[in-house]
Amino acid sequence: MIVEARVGDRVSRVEVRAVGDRYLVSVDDRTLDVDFIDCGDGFLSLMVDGESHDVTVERRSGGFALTLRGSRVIVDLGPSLPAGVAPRHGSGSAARLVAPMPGKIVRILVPAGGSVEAAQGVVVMEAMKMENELRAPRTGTVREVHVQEGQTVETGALLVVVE
Amino acid sequence: MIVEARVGDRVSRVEVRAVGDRYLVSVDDRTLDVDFIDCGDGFLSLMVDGESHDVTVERRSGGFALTLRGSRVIVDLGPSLPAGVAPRHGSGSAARLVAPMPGKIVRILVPAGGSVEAAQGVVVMEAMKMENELRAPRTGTVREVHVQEGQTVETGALLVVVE
Amino acid sequence: MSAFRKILVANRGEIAVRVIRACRELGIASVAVYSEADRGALHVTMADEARPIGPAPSRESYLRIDRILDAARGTAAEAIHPGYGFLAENAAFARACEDAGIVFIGPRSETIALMGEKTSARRVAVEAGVPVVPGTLEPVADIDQIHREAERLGFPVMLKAAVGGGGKGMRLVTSPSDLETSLARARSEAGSAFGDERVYIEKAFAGPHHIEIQVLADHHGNAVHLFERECSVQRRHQKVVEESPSPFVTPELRSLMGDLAMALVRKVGYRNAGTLEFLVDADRHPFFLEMNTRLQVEHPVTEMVTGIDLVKLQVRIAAGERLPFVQDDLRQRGHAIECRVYAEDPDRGFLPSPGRISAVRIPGGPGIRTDSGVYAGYEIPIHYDPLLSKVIAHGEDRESAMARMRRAVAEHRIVGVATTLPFHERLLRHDAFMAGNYDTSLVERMADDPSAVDEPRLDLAIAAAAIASFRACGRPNPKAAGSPQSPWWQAGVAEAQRGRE
Amino acid sequence: MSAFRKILVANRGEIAVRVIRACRELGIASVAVYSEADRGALHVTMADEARPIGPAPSRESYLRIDRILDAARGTAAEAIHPGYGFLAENAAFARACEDAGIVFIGPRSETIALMGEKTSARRVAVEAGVPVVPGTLEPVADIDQIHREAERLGFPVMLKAAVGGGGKGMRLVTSPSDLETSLARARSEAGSAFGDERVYIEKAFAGPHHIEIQVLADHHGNAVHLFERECSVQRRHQKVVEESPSPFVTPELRSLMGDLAMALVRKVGYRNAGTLEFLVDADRHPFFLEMNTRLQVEHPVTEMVTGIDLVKLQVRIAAGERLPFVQDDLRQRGHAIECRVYAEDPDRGFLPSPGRISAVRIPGGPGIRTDSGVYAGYEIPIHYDPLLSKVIAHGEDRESAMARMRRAVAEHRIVGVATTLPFHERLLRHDAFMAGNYDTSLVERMADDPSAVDEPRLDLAIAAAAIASFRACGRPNPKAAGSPQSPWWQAGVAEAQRGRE
Repeated sequence: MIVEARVGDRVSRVEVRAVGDRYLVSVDDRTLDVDFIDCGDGFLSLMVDGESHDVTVERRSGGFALTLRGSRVIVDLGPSLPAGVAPRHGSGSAARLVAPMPGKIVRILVPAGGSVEAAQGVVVMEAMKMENELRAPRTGTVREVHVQEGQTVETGALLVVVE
Repeated sequence: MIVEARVGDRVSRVEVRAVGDRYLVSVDDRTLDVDFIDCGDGFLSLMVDGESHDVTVERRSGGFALTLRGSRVIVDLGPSLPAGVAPRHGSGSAARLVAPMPGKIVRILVPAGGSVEAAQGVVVMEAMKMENELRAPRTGTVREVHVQEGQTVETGALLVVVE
Repeated sequence: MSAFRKILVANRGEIAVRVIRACRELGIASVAVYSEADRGALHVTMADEARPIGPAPSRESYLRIDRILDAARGTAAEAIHPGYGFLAENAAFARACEDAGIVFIGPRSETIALMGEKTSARRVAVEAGVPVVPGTLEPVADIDQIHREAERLGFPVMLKAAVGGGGKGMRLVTSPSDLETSLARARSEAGSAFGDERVYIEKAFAGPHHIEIQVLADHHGNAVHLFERECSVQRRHQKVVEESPSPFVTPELRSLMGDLAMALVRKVGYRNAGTLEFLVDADRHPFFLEMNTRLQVEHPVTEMVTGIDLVKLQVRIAAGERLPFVQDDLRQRGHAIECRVYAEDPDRGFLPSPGRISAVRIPGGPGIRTDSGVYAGYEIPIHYDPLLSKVIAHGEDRESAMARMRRAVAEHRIVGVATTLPFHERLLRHDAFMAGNYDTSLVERMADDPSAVDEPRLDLAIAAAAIASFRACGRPNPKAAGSPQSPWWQAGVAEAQRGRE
Repeated sequence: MSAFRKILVANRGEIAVRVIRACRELGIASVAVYSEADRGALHVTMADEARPIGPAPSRESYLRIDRILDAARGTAAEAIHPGYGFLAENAAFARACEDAGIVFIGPRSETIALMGEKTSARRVAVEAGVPVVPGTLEPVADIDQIHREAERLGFPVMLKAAVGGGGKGMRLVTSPSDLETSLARARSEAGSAFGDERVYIEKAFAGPHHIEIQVLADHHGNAVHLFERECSVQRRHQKVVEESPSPFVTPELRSLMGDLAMALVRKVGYRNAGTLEFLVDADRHPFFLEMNTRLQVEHPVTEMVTGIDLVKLQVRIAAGERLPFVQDDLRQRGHAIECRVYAEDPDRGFLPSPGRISAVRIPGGPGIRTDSGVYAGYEIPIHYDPLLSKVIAHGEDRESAMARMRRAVAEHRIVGVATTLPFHERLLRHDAFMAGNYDTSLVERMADDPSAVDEPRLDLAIAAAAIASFRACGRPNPKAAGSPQSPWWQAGVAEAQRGRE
């Protein structure tokens, strides 16, 4: 199996092969020989070169969220690309701000057409008794605003597109 | 649904009816109005007359094993019997001693034809680094011995029948 | 008055569980109350009895004084423990309990009213000779007045809800142009959280320490303090890690703050458990900030260093018992640290992260206590505070408590939602925290420093995800991945692509 | 000698997890070893590194000195912690470590040999002026000699394995006619558990107390004792509940036992952690029973009352450090109780109950520590000791520790196998235990008293089972139950009927 894995900005080509009861996993140019067992309930045990790693895994849209000792990593997986084709992301494309949780839109801080810096507050949403400022995913111009003040939204609802 | 429930020596006629999002459960002549939810992973929450009970449940052959706060109860369920028909158990029938765990038969203490008191040791089985005396389920005569010393058995294997 | 036979717990989540545990240890029956969103909550399943009190929104359930009193009367509960938040500092609720002949486990309603309104608390502190943070001694509403006060104090200033706590309705204002927006925001948050939009203004110190003193007082005039808790690790003006002793507090400052706390406790005739919050500047001058007339989230830190069960003592004090010790009996033994585990994503500015918890692993072993309100299979409601669990580590000294907390944070797993655990991991390895040399600006400074997971660990995570995906596809044939026979995989791919449009 | 960088843990289960936790807190890397049955065991997943050491049976893995030393050399581990059981009191293993230049975290191999063979330990105790239980000072094999010794001591007598511990290879003999059978049984169990069939004979006291003293000694001649643990709650001569302080021990007896322990420690030049076990008769006369030259299962009881981390100190002592305190620095603070949760069915004479644990809920809140070796989804191997977890409760006094333990036992749930939790629940409400007035005959006396669950709770259990079954059938039509469409139900019925033939 060959897939493309994405963690933040990093994109890797990953190949998995089952060899006996182990897995050979190539992540870019590094190959890991993994003794892998599923302990149940999302808990995995991976042994690589005698090092023991307890990892939890949960499916999410696009891939998996994993916890390692003290860290959490989101790994998105997609089909692998032919050699030479650049991954489909980067600074030229549009970025979508979606609701990270269900809640109520309290204020829209930047209207359509306004320009924003990356991480600048764009929408204020109330959820879990707290007003939360949702931040622009990138620097650019607010192209679309899909919600109104006072509106209730579900997780994943498209709020704003920044281009 | 009408079933027969057995806990140790006690046999009860049980009827369950779903009424809205609650259950009316008659256990013999007592009726419980149960607000029941399944919290997942075998954990149940039952509310009866405003009293809250957290119960765990696991299937086992013949019924369920439950834990309440600090106790464990085995409830066997079977089809209900027509009124007037006595439950099929009692002192007249044969009792089977089965292996409660996988292990090795170390010694047979009472040979076929020997008489035993209830709770007298009949078979010694080694499991989990410990020699365990398995006891006669009732007073009577050892009718059949199905294992030999040195033999390895699995959970549930029939060892001895006492009649 | 003899001990109670039954106590109603007017709260939810980990603190309701904490109170139910204390009741059980005292041999007192407990009654939980729950909203429609909380039928499956841990406090409901653990209590002896439970009563529904309305729909999910707090205003229609956990803030409904009438329904809670009905539940208490209906179950013949003799006392009510309010926990923290919700009605814990609501004088009207305490008065309604008093009127109904039900013991409110806390101070008298007049004391709550006096200390609960922050500006009257500031006035009485001044009268008791306790220094307060410079600012108004009355709420302010008029924007012109706010501008004048802010100019007088000098920017930055804090706008604060006159009632309530927990960092809600609190805004730092750094320039005059932000005053009006921040005022609106603070008022709206305060109104939504506490049903009272009044705010007042205080001077904001640059990087102060937030240090508090725990007190206990009985109905017979006996009062003690149980030393300090250092609460300077905050995000959104809300504590996320606390410790005792404070690495910043000298024996002289500890003694001074204890004396100030006792002066105010005596001045107001305080009863039951309470906490005096202070800002302490870089020169170790304490300024009274406010008094919380209830149990704090972080009370276990004090329980671990003093060996005293604060909740059991709250109950015993409310039942009329005398404090079983005097000030000289109390010692801080070793060191304790608490990490609050919230369903918040530290990599996204601590955004709430509700969802279903599919699995939990609780840390154990020596010196570790966990107060959790969740379980595997629990769906975190979106209506309430996202606190999931608290881990408290105790050790013979700060070094050993930190080492224990580091391992506990690595052991603690909550699968299904983002939590603050990775933040705690980083904090516990942060130079300033490890040196005990930090103030309230620490979390903000950490935000500039991105949470890097090292490359080998990233490779490992990628390998784990890839193997999980490979196994989910159900066959070792590489071509099968992404085929129409594996719908979740397909869905994942489609979603991933959509995300990159 | 400086601190270690890496330690191999030559054990499994909760004690391996305990040692790994200590290593992590000390900043030392840990290496787990595992048999083929243990790839998914908690100690393997929690360690930093792990090495397979052979097939499931202990003799082919956890008792294989060669493979464990290979694993230590292969991972460049500088020290080995043996835990308890397996090779922990095997002098040949300690010597092999010494020869390989790997530090054995425990006493010198000569001390293990001397104290590990119980009759030589009895001889040296006599030399040190410590009273011993009457009996032979040498192993006995000849049945005639055993008859003579038994007659001399008077029945009942105990036959005991000369090496090993944990209640294995131990038989109470009440009449001459049972001597030969019991001897065979004791020798076979001892041979199977410890690879050494030798036994000796001791006078058996009627209902004695089993009380032990924890000691610590460094390589520089410093030694302390950490007071007593009351271990009289035993089934099969194996402890199941321990507490400290002992409600039976007076200050005078505590001081006497501490002095006796120190006399023996000095006599043998003991190093590291160890425990002296005593029988104490009804007149409070202590008789030395044996010395365990390793960590005990119940060490957390002492950790909770003294505030000292015994495992970290074992490591530091092995690294050559001096004890950081003297006897006068040590105090028993409050009271601690430990309940050992075994996969055993207390309603069936504590028969082992292996199986898959489908879900776990760990108790929390104040004063509760849990040392667990299992998790939801774990399959308990049939090859090893069935200890699953230990719950330790600490409180300001015995009353409060018992109250905490009672609630913790009710909170702790292990779904999928029978456990000793219901036994602990009964014990904690048993008059004799509650009064602190019990000896080693308590568990046997409890067995006469059947574990009755009251009728309302039985009705509730029946209702829960019936609703679960109703819901599993998937429809509210009463006629559907037992229909061919619900195979598990059918299977259950068939089984139930078979059981009643």
